[in-house]
Amino acid sequence: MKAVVTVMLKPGVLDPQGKAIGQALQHLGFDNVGEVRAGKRIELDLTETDPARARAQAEEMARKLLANTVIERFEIAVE
Amino acid sequence: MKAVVTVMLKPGVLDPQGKAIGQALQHLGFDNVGEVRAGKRIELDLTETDPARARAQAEEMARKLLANTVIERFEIAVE
Amino acid sequence: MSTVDAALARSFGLNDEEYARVLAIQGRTPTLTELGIFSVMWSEHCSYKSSRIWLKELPTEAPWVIHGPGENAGVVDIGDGLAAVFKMESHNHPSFIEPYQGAATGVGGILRDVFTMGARPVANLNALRFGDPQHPRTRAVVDGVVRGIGGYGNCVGVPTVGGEVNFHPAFNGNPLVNAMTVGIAPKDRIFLSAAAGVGNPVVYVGSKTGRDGIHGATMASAEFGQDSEEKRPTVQVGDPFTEKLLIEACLELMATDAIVAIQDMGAAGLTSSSVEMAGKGGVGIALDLDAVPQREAGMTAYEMMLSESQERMLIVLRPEREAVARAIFAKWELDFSVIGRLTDTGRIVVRHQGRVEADIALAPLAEQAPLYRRPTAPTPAPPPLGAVADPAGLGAALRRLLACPDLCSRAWIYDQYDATVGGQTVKRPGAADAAVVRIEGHARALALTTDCTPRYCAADAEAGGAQAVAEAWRNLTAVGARPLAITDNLNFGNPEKPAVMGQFAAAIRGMAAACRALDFPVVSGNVSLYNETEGRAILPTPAIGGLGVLDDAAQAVGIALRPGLDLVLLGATAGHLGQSLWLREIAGHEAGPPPPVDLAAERRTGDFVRARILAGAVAACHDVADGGLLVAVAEMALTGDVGARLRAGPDEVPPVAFWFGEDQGRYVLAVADAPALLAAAAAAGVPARLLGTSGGAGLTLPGGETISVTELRQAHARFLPAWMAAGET
Amino acid sequence: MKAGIIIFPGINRERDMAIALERSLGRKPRMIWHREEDLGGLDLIVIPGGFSYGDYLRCGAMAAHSPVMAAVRAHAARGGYVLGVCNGFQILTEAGMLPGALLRNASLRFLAMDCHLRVERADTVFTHRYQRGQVFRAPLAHGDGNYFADAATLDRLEGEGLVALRYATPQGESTAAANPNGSARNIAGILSPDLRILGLMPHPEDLVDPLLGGEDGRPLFDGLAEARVA
Ligand SMILES: Nc1ncnc2c1ncn2[C@@H]1O[C@H](COP(=O)(O)OP(=O)(O)O)[C@@H](O)[C@H]1O
Ligand SMILES: [Mg+2]
Repeated sequence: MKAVVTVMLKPGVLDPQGKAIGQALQHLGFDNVGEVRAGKRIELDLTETDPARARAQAEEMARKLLANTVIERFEIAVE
Repeated sequence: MKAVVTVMLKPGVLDPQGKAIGQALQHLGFDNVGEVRAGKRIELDLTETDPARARAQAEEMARKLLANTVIERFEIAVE
Repeated sequence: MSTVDAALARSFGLNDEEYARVLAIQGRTPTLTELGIFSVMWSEHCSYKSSRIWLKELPTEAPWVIHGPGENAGVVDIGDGLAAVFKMESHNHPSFIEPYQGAATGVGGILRDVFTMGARPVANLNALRFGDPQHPRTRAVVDGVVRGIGGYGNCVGVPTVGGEVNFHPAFNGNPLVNAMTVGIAPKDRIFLSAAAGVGNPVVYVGSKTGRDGIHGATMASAEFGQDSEEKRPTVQVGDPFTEKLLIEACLELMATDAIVAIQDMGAAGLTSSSVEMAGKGGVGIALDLDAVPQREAGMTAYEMMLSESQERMLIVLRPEREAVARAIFAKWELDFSVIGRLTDTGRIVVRHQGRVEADIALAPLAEQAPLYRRPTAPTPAPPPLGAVADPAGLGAALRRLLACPDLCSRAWIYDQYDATVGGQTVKRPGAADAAVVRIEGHARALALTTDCTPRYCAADAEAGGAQAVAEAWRNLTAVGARPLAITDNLNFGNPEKPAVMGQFAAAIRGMAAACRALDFPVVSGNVSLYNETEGRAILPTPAIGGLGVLDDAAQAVGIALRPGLDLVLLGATAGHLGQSLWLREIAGHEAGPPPPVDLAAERRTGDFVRARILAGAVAACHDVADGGLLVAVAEMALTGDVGARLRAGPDEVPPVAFWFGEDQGRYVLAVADAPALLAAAAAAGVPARLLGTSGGAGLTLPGGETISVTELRQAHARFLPAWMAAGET
Repeated sequence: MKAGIIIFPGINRERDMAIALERSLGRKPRMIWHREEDLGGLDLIVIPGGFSYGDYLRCGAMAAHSPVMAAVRAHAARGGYVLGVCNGFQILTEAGMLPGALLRNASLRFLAMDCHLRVERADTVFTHRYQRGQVFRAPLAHGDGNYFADAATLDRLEGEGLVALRYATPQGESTAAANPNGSARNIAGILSPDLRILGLMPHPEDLVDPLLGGEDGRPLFDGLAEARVA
């Protein structure tokens, strides 16, 4: 199975990268852009075939390593 | 509307980040992890209300700035 | 499978005559893999077919040279039983396509050339030429290249200590990224690439092989079906973390007696490394590609042989040491695989999935490689520069010159490079004419610089070639170092154009003369041709990387002025304004001949300056280069954060020519005892002139105008951050 | 005092640190490969700078989960000293041994330059050779040195006096202009509640030799040399 872990900064944590992208887009003339947030997407190939178990494993990986919960939150999707 | 741009390395392009994450997961004892790919997720708040137009705008932004199309490909989702 | 014929060969870059030679050597139609091997080995990049004839004219020997050109890097004896190993290499084209990765992998490649010889890399430098700042693409190229160099060098933990940057419209479509690495090894522990010992295992270590950077010609061949998108030759992505592990693992292995020969996989990866190792050793080599660590499924022999995946090395081991070597690479978590053996056949035989994919005799592959004496045409000498009016006066011109892209502060760039990692950097970027890096555990230090003035070379390639070598020698001398040797990176346009080949030959002539006069041989280098876009060539740029040594790092001097000193100019000033930055930036034209280089005077003045520095009589020293004398003094004032009061120049030289002329072979020294210096200079036959005295918070020009150091700093610091910020936000 | 330096794959300032420690402590530190688990007999454990595991996921994240970190925790629990510099600081926060996190520099660029640090507390084993309020210079070299913690954590750090070092002007003012990377409240280094763990971004170990530009970093190591071992 494939699990996708999306990691974004928590609300309240300053996101300089998102801000810089927003400014650069404005500069390029995209003036209908509001807030921009930048995060990470990690795709995992798992040998697990059961979706629930795959999700649980990905969640454990995210909690242990892929996200730093002091500053980040994560979401899991299993495909 | 919100547009989400997902940027991943093109197939065949070395992904040192994904490789290192995969190895780290193995070290943590997650031995059912195969390939790992790392990419970016960029969330854009757009003032546009028409989904098709929002998508077109996000696509232009991705092509012009958000993705480096020499080595990366991108996908757009509009919510 | 596409048909191998002359047309396919052409698309691989082999002309019909070269292909005919392939047929004769093979005695049959080559396989696709064989054609690939011939085409890369006979490419300009690997065979130096247009440049080899001329490179022979460069002097390469001196008593302190241990290995000159021909090895992965040059090796010189620096005393204390140590050797310095160094080389410079270009990554111009990749850096234009993908600035970050192009520059990053350029740094990675040159590092491997150095540690493959057993040296721990201790310093990186980079010589960069960018297009016009007004050109729409320049900013992104600068941003990506600087980030890429920093991203790789900072991560591997090798300090980036110096370099140079120019801007010129001739580089709009073709920037130059020349990276230099310097390493240190015990002089009796240098590792070479000549393979030996029939039966010895050939080992692949490092990263896995992917389809990175495979010959673009593949795309044109009909071989790939619908999935050609998937197999498209890809940009190489650098992995500095793996490189760092590779450095440590190789150095650990080199401390044992396991290695017979070792070679990095650079351009043309497995092909050039295996062919060169076996060829140099006069043995044969048999490779089994099934054993090659692969990143992607379904790779063909052709792809594996031509892949330019980064962070890989090829090693011939003593068979009884295989286990020792394997354990070291396991510790560093790097791939390690025996992919072949040395044979006594004198051939390279490549097997894949039970089939022989290539079988080529090595001797003719090397000996019958094409070699061209391409036609040359001289570039007409520029007419002498007539009288030029001074539209600005000294003060205004100084302010504008210090602020211009070619002279402004480079801090925005080098502040992104870790210059101190290693804990040995005595003179960081901006502090001295050459970077000074002490050798761990020794008093001894290396002095390092890169130099070239492309606009001089464009006006007169011979004078420009000599000037580049002389300036490198001068920059080393200005810190008190004994110049030992150079590496070069010859960046030119299309060699098939006689005018370009004429520039190339002339630049070599000039370089050779300077190397000889200054006892400053070439020990390594790189040639980068075809630097053109839309038929327009870059400015000829023979970049020089110079290396010198100081017996005691404590003797190094920098350019920072201190108060209460006399400023003395050494070397003759005729007031040469041709091709000067003043002429371009203030008078508004690029014209005239470049300043001539008087090699005998260069040597006399430099040897004198070095002796004074080593005698402890010099507080600061700066060579006079781009922008001329007043710019040199202003740079000393800026670095030391102290002003100076200057006296008028000689009556026979007009003030702008005296203060902004770019006459060569000159230094400004700050000393406590000017009379002693002037007397010694007179005795040595070195022209010397008292310029003024340091002190105060401003620079007082001969006419009486005072510009505060603060104002000079604002002018000097502004351009790069402001220009880059304008693109960011 | 017996010191050891932990080497994770990708660490690159271990030699700088060893030089600085040897200069002050008079003996070579033990170099500890990350697979070792016995840190017995050491008084001070240093995690130096570099790019452990390439810092490819988050700086310090992968090293923080390495087995040797359990031994570092045990060492700290026993009352041993721990110094984390740059990547070492990032590893300590990722491991939860110090609070907060280090985000990308506000400029989004790697920065390598000298900064000035104001000593906020001079009664710790790391800083007692400086005076409170003293300013010293140190090189920094990082892409992710922007110290972040939520307001409550910051208030607690301040309230308990656990901010060790702040970015400041040479005159000692902690202004925005003196803050190179956007760190919250100009924080450059923090302490654990028992004052035995110090994490900081800049590199005092690269300024312990007049020939290399000064000895501003030396008091930190001299101070450690004098420390009484628990
Ligand atoms: N690309 C670069 N990388 C690192 N340092 C650089 C680079 N370009 C310039 N520098 C440093 O900036 C300082 C000033 O550069 P430059 O004006 O070109 O020196 P010079 O006049 O001696 O040739 C030198 O210390 C040089 O090494
Ligand atoms: Mg110079």
